[in-house]
Amino acid sequence: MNGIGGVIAAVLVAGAQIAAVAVGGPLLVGVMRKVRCHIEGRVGPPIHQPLRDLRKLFSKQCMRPDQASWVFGVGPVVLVATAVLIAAISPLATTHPPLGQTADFFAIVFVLLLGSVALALAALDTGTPFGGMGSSRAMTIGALAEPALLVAILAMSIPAHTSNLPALVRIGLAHPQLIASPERFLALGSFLVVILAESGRLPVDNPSTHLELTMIHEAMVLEYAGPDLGLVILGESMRLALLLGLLVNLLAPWGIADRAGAAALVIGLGALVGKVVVAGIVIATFEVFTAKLRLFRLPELLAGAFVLAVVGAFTALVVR
Amino acid sequence: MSNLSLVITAIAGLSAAIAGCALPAKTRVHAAVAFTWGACIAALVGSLTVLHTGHAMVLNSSRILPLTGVTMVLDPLGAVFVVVTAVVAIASTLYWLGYASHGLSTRTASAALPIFVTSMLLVPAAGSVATFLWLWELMALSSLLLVLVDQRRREETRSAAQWYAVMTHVGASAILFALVMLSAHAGNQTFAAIRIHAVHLPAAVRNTAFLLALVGFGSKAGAVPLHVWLPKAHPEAPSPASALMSGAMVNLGIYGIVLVGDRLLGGGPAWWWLTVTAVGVVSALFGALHAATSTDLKRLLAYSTADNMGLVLIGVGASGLFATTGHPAIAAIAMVSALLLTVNHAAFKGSLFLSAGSVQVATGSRDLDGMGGLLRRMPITGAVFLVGGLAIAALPPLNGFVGEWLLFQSLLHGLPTSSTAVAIAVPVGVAALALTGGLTAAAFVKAIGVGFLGRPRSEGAATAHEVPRTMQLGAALLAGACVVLGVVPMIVLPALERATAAAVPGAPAHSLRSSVELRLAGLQGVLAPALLAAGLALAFIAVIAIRRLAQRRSHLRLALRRAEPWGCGRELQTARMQYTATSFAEPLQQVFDDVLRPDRDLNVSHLAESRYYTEKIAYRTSIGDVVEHNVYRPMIGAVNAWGQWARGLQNGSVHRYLAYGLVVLVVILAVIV
Amino acid sequence: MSGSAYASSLELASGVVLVCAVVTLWRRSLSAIVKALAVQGVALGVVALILGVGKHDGVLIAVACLVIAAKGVVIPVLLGRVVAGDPASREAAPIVNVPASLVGAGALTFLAYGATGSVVALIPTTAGRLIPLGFATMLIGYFAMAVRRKAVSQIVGLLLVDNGIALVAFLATAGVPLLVELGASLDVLLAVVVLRVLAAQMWSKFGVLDLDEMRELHD
Amino acid sequence: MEAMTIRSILQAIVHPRTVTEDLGPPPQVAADVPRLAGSLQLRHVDAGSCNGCELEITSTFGPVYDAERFGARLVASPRHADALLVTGPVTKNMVGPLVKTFEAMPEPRMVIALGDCARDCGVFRGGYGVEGPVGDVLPVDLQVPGCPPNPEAIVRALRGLTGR
Repeated sequence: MNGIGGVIAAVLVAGAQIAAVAVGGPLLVGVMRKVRCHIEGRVGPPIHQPLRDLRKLFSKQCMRPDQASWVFGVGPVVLVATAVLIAAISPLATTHPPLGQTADFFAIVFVLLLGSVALALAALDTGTPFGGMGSSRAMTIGALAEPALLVAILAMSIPAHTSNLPALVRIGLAHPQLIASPERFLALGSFLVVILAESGRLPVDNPSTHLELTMIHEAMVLEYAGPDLGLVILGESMRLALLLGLLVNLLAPWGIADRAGAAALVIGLGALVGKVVVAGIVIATFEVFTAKLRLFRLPELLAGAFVLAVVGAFTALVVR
Repeated sequence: MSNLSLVITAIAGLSAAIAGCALPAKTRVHAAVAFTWGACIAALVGSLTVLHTGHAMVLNSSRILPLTGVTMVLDPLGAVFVVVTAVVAIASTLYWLGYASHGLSTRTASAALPIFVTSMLLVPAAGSVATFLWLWELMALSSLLLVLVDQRRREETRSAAQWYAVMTHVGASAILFALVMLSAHAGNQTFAAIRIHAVHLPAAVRNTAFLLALVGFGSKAGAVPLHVWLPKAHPEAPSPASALMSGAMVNLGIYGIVLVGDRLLGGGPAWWWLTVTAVGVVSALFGALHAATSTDLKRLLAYSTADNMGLVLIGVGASGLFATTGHPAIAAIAMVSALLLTVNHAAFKGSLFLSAGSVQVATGSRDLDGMGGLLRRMPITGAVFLVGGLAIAALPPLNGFVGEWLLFQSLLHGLPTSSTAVAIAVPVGVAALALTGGLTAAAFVKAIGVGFLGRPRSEGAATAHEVPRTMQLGAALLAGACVVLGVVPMIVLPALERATAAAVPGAPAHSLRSSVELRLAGLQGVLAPALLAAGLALAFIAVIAIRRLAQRRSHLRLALRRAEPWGCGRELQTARMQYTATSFAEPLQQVFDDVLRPDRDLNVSHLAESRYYTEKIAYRTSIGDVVEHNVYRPMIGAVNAWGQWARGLQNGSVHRYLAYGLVVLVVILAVIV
Repeated sequence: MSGSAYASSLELASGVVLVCAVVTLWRRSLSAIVKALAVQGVALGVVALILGVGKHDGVLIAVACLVIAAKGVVIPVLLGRVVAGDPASREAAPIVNVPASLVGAGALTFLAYGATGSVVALIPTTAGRLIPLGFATMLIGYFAMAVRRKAVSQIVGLLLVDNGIALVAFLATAGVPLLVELGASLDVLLAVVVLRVLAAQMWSKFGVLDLDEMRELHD
Repeated sequence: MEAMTIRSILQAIVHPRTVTEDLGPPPQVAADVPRLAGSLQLRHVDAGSCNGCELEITSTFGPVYDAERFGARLVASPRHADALLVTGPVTKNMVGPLVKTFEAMPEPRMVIALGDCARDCGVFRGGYGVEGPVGDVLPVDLQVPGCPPNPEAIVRALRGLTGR
């Protein structure tokens, strides 16, 4: 598999994973919206509605604030680019993704952080109060979520002696007792809370709110129109799908392609889509029954996630 | 040949100083810069040969210093710091060429800066206690002169210089005690002799020496309880000087701790390194928190220096801890990560301070609340600050990320360990690393966003225009270093490994097999920064291409339209409606309220006629430094009170003085009886 | 001179020196104090003379004559001229009243004896036993300087200290080499001249020779 | 509603007993309407209405009429919107903000005048505070008569734009 053959295979795998995430992200959002509507007792938009919105957005006119610099335009592109890179190198459909050996969990988290920082900077460039408010709150929540995230990674990496993501998934596949261990559940619990915080879902932020003063993520993108807005929505949904994909593969890696080969890849993709859809449904159901937390109750939520991760880390230390 | 380089450095530096104060105003700065570059290049050549060959360079001559003679030993560990200082010095002096017309061309300044640079180049090369202390004092005094450069214009410069002078010399005296105590026991004041005798020193001496060195060098590095001078002195110093102080001088504090802790005393009990780690954690969190909530640009940078030095101290502490619990390989990686963090910090902090100086020159103020829209008006300085800000926030394509990744790996791989101290220290260290990263990211999004993006909030920012080319070039040089170190850290790592082998006892020579990737020897930790950067660039280009394709494919070709930003249909959208640095940091300030303890005062003035109608409401909030407020102010108060009481003794009556003499005489005689 | 006569005359002379020191503390009028100082100077010279004769040491005799001349005659005359110029020649109320200062002098003498116990043991000669007297004179002189207000009595106190030291020097070393004595005398002479000038200045500036006026200079 | 057990939630997800009415096939899309292909973002602006039309809009997007299933969605910012849903006669104070909101929308953009007030000031015609109908201020593409217009009419109008 080395040499040219290896490179082509790697490009194919990367392409498959990127396509899966690029199309799967909006579909996942559509599914979650559909589930909310069904529980609310209405039919709701079709699952592929987000794709329709994206197609329409890309054909609309692009608008920029008159005094904004080039950072405003670059923000959404960096957001999507980071999501594309992570989709290419992280173990979604296969445990041997291209550049897999460099897909360190720590590196992936910081590449995603680059995306959110780019968006926050672009929001500040608009020169409107909403941009400033959104980026200030997003960075505050990001800062408070970091400890929970990194200590969760630490907790998961201790028993596996590595923080390399494909290796973590491979070890999870090979030794199921590692997955059933308490530190994996505690770490993934705090990882889930961080995912909800980072992707702006309830209870941290209400994506479908119209009241600017309560927005966190939405306030940053009020200024985007047409293709920029399309990129932002695409980027956000890809990040959500990615993070859920990683969460699912760390929790239940069964079905992921362990060896090379097209058949295994297809099975892997199928398993990925299935698991992520189940996770999406669970989150959507949870969202229907919960309300948005006040901004200054969030530190308690994120501190709780941090404590979960620390307890996970200590159990990993003690149990080993 | 390489011993010669040290001599050339000294001579060039001296001649730069002489040129600085002798020549007339016009050519003074240029001559001083030329000679300083000569000194830096000589030092670079010397230290690079040492790093390449691996063995130290010794030079001693008893003629220069009267009593003790000068011994210079440049070993790989010192060489790393000399290289860093030289690069930052070259960039800062290049910046100084353009900056000179803004008040840094007086005789004292253009003599003090070269001396400051030369002394910092030679401190890591000092081989004996006397030489080290002599150069350390020279560095402290010349930097004090630089802080005092524009004290005539601003009063707080004088008080900052006072704080700086007092705290530097408290630290210097602690270092003096430690080194003198060690050399007394060793009977000979060269570091080599001290290292030999260090083994059979009594534990009490070793502990006190280490603690004194930690206090002395910790205050220089800005560790928290002793950091109070940093946010006062750095903003007041002229920009090239504050870039040198933050980029090079604080590193020497770290060099000192490693020198005394590892090189001279050859490691110590675990509690030493636990204290270093604890100080590192507290400094990191405290610095990051204050950086996130301060609105003065240079004060923000000064606090983030304390925060980065805290991270380095965590690395140093972790390396010592792992060395004591018997993991030399991981101890070596932790030390390499600490050194890499120091090198990275010098690069991005230097460029940040220089571009902050350019912003101050262009807009006339350092207050973030009055800036905005500078990226359009000062494109290159803005871009440099952007690169520096993203680097310090440890974001992937740049060098801050590689340092933090290495530190995280060393903490992680030290974990399955028997000793409970390590088991507790590592998760706490990781949590501190993470929260500091988050807070620094928030601080620098604020600095970049409020400072450079959006609309100008004051007249100064609106009329700002780009600074002269040499100033841009100086800052850009260091920003370029950030990018290069981020994408290809492998060029620096072999040198850092050789320095670690010199510092950490028992460290394997090659702890990182570094090719395109950073592969940790014997461990499962790999990172390929080059591939990551290439991937990002590729993805970036792909997304732009797809976006343009999608737009072209759509049936209506609509041109980009620039319009007034959407403000809920508000009639007048002014720059005052934007978020300022204070409001940006307000959520963080509220979350960490009890640590920051902001003092808020609200006074409502009512109309004369009736109390029901308020005439004016004034709200003012400011964040003081908690440590300064609760630790230093009471101490100063106590000293003043005691001084006041003592004044009473001297009330001018001759009799009282004679009586004192008599009483003392009588007491002594009584004692003899 | 026979042994006992030599010893008794020596004790007498040293006793006179100590008594004069106490007298300066006791008497309030400046002229009386200056006279006591003169007597003490002469007594000191006599002690030196006795020692010189006892040792048949020509140099010591010469020194004794010099001491009598300087301390017994020249300095008191100088001081007398200063006192003459000052109409309020009575010492103002000293800081410590007279009885208290006398008790103090007693305590100081007792202390002197205690402190010089080991020195006396060291020099078993008759002169050696008298050293505490010189020491006591010195302490009393110091006490006088600290207690008295007038410039002149300060000078007298200083001279008492000097005489005490000279006495101890004579008794302990059985004769002070000429050069040392000359040096010491020269210093004292210098001190007196300076104080004389200072007193004159004070006199012309404040009109009164009270040291408390000096306090205004402080703030 | 019976107790929300896990089984009943799963039941609701898989076989939802929705209350939404079936509103028949989509109407024919007019020629000059830009091709939105089933995705219509609306930005609602109340230019002085008595909130009668707002209540109808709420029930249009409620469970019974559920305009979302045809691809219509209310959004927070005109930048994200394709059509401006304007209710009520344009009062003097709302002229400026209404025009600003319209300016803030990217091309291709439409204006929907909802209710009689928007069409011809309805009962408020001649009021001292009324500037005029929406037509006087903005180019109106679609008008929905009724005071207030019932939700079927609104949904039919929206489906006319989305073509679903």
